[in-house]
Amino acid sequence: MRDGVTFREARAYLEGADRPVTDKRMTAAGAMSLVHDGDHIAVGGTLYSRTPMALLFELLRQRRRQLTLSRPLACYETELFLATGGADRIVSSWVGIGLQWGLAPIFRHYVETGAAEYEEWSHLAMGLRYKAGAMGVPFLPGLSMLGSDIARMTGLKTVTCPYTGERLAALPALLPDVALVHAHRADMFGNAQVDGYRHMDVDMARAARTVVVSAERVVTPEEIRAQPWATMLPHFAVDAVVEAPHGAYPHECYGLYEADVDHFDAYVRSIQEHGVDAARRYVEQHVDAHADFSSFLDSVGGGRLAACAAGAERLMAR
Amino acid sequence: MRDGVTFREARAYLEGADRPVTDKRMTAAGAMSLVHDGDHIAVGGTLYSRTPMALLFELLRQRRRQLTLSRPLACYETELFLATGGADRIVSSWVGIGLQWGLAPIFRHYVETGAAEYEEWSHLAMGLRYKAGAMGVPFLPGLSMLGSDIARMTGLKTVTCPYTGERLAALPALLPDVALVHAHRADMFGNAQVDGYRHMDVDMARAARTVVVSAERVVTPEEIRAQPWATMLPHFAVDAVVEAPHGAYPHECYGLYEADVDHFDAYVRSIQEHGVDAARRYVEQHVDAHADFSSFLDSVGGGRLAACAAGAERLMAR
Amino acid sequence: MSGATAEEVMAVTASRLLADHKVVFAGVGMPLLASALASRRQAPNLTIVLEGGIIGTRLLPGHLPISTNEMRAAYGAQMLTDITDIFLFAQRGYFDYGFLGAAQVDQYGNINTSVIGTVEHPRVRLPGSGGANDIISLCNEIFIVTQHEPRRFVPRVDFITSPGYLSGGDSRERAGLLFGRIGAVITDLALMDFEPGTRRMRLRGLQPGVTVAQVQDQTGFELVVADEVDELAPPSAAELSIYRTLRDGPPAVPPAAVVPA
Amino acid sequence: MSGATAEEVMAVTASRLLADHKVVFAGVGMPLLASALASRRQAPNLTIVLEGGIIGTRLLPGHLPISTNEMRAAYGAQMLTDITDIFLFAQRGYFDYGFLGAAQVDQYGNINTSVIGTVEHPRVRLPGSGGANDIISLCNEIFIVTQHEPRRFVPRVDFITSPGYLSGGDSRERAGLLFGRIGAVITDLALMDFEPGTRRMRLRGLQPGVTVAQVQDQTGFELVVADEVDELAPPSAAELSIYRTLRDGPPAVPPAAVVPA
Repeated sequence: MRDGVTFREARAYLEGADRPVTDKRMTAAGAMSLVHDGDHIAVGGTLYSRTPMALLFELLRQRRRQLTLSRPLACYETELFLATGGADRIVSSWVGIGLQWGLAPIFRHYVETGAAEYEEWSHLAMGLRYKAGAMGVPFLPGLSMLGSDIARMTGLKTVTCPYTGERLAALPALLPDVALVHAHRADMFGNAQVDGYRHMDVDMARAARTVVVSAERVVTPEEIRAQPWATMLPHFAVDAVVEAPHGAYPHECYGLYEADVDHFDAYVRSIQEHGVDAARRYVEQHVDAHADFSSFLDSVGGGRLAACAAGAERLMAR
Repeated sequence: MRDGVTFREARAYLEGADRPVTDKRMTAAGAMSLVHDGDHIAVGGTLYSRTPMALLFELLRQRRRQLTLSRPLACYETELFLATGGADRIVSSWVGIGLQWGLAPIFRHYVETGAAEYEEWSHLAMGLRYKAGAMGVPFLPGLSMLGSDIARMTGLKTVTCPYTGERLAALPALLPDVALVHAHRADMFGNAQVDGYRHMDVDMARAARTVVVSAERVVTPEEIRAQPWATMLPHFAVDAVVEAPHGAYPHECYGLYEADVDHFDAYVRSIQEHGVDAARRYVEQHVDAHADFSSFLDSVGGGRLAACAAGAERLMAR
Repeated sequence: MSGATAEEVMAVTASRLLADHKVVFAGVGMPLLASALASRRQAPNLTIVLEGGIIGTRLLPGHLPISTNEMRAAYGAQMLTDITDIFLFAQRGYFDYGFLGAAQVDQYGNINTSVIGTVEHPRVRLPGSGGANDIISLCNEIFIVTQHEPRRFVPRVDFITSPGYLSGGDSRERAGLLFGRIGAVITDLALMDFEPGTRRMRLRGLQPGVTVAQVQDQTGFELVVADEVDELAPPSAAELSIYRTLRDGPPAVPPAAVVPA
Repeated sequence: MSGATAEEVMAVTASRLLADHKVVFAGVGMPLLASALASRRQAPNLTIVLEGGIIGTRLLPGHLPISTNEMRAAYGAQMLTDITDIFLFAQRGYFDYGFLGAAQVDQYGNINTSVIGTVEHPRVRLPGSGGANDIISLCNEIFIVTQHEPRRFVPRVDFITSPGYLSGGDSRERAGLLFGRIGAVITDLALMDFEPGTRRMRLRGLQPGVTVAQVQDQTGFELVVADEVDELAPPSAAELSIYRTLRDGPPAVPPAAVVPA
């Protein structure tokens, strides 16, 4: 694996950082100016669930270069970054589009030709790596990865339990420069609430140096305090808040809207036919052609968004 | 520290255990027959919050002997076990009644005379010990306890990070025989939901061999499925479900009732005057004199319970 | 055989391995479908767990999830937590079964979902482990379901993404994998397990009408053949009808009609 | 001095050390009261965190919690999580201040809340660490507030429950305590910090009307005395009125009246 900051450097940074209780609302454009070329970006959600798409589209629009993207399971957004030179390194346990779409051809092209690096860990290993970072320790012990070639390729080390003498996998802390997370609600200070499953968002955010939360709704602090048990991240772990209704589209946001599978279908068909050019065309058409994400959503049309919302409603009715 | 089962034995036990989806409702008396003399009992909640008092009173009634009690912060219930010979070993970070009551005289008597053992860990150490057990690993690394005399007394060992070379505290898995947890709601299968703070209940239950949940209300499986994100323990981690309204009294249950401070006041006054005898008398009067916990609650009277509920209501209104 | 496709034969055979009152950690696709079928047949109290932090899912027939991390996968769940937490349940020992597919499997049950060729010069870069490495390392008993083709059943996988018995014998334990055993490999042709001691893949059962020779012919390594090789029962009409309803939604015609008399 | 009790003087002095837009991990009792006072004075954006999994609590004046793990402590909180999680936030470095009381503290800032006498033959078995060991090990800057008595200020604590600078110099770092520094000790007589290098307790400020000799007389070891020892400002009427309202609830009489002209 490639070395980033050590856990002590990460801790030292946080110790020195301000924890202002101030209005952190920004435009996506403003928030993404916190990202620098070459940064390691942890992308919240997983596969096509609660991906911070409004933030990622803005990163693409601003053409950040040579980013490392880490994610539990990576979807087509990753191909858009590879195809436009936005990312040259992926740290994940799985990169594809989704079961029914087979392999991800753009991802394959970049990794098979060596143009991009794919550092593969197991799913739990990704989780424990973020968790070690979030816990402020340099590693956590685990019992998977052992004996596999992913252990060999990543340079996984082992640790011996000082009490029982067992040898365990030592998962090294993963400490992103920036974590991008999409939430259901957040207040202006950054207190963020999520409904349903949390994926690895909590740990990746607490492991990161800088955290940007996009939210379906920016709510009053009182609304947050009305159900404090639903708060996933406290304000002092969040640097910027971006209001982004349908901010995960075309991916899902639990309880609010299902993924727009037709949207990736079209993407996959086009890249199967035209390869990397089609991925670049997707970015031109759906990102560059729009001033912001809401303009992209307008081009998608209210009908599509309503259909995704209706699908979610059907699944929430028990 | 005294050795219990190893994490491999704990895993082997769970592998071999059944995970029946059946009606697990029992009386407190039936559920507490799952506890054996000499067992290590992890007591849910902390200090005077969400203590599984209905279950503990039944344990006292059944006069289990020589138990080890572990808890994040232990309250007067611990003294009742010491005074009646129910427990001779406490594993915790703090044992008292509560700030305004000063030291716990019965606890002092038993520990100072060597009649009982108090194994003291830091609060986080207790949390990481339960968490290691819950995670199925023999230890977790941490950065407290180091340099202290509690590290020396517990025989804490350190572990060196194989990546950074730092030496960290290694908190050994704590694997209780039985965990007793009080929840707001559970269905007959054992799916348990808690509102508000969760203390260390999740980890201590998942670290334990046998788990008994008492619940304010036994609800339908459909009520659990209506808000699955509130589920703290799944049915396969729970062995018995005991319906126990006001089951944490005189301690609090978040959102439902505050602690009845007058009740411990009376207890503390009596032990300050009469020592161990008063603690035994408390057990005779409030435990042995009653067939079950609801009969104890009747003796307390609806007025007291209503006052505790009113206090909670005032605090929930924001 | 009762108009069943290879996929349906596999799913039905696999589903029969799941006992009632157990917990299965199922991968998306065939493993999830087979688990759902079992829960509607012999294992009504089977708890299905999915890596997306989902415990006790029901599924809406005809609206099956494409991923284990989406709303359709969470339909009717008893508990929603996070991804890491689900794998920690597995590591603790709560999950009786781990149920996986495989792009490439070898005679020791090692699975490759990472790369065809070498990592340095990949011919095909596959998506990667996802949860497979963890499921096979941490669940109590593992079932692998895949189509029976020589290109999938290789002597040695190009890359061990998810460790089976590694190089056989006690090499899995020696690698520090303290838990889990590979219980069975289910295909459209056969049911296999692993020979005690050598840990080599062993033929135990044949799908209806399939011969030992046919199975060996479709396997890229020499199979151990058990002394007794049973013929597996064909999918019943009821099994097929439930399976197809799960996959496609309620049939327009009565279920019986989809199976030839 | 403005009718303030020793407790009030301590609390007010301590509260002034807390800056705005910071996060304080407060123990129950005096540390929580002082933090609440600061949040109603110079630090309206101070975030108060309590070990019961409580972030951003408000407090209901006159209904202060007796423990950090109860509903009154959670009043108006922004986030409720669990105990272990709160300490993991501390371990990560989010908490600017850790705020503790102490039964016994020594010249290196080590705290004993475990045992008077020896563990083998305790004269008094105290409750134990609670979160104190973790707070002093993991928060960024530590404040210790306690009454100034010789029996509390000892050369060497009987038992190090919560490590300050251990035996001084770099012994804290050498013990593997990578983080945190003991910023100040606040009493009813004085304000102290720790001398760079030796890490011995150093007198920095005196409560109004108190002399260096009086402080030394109430300290069981030789204090380092800073070149400049300031006189601390007495509690203001406003500070006392807020403090008393927090502790006792809204006064029956106007706040001003509780302070002599």
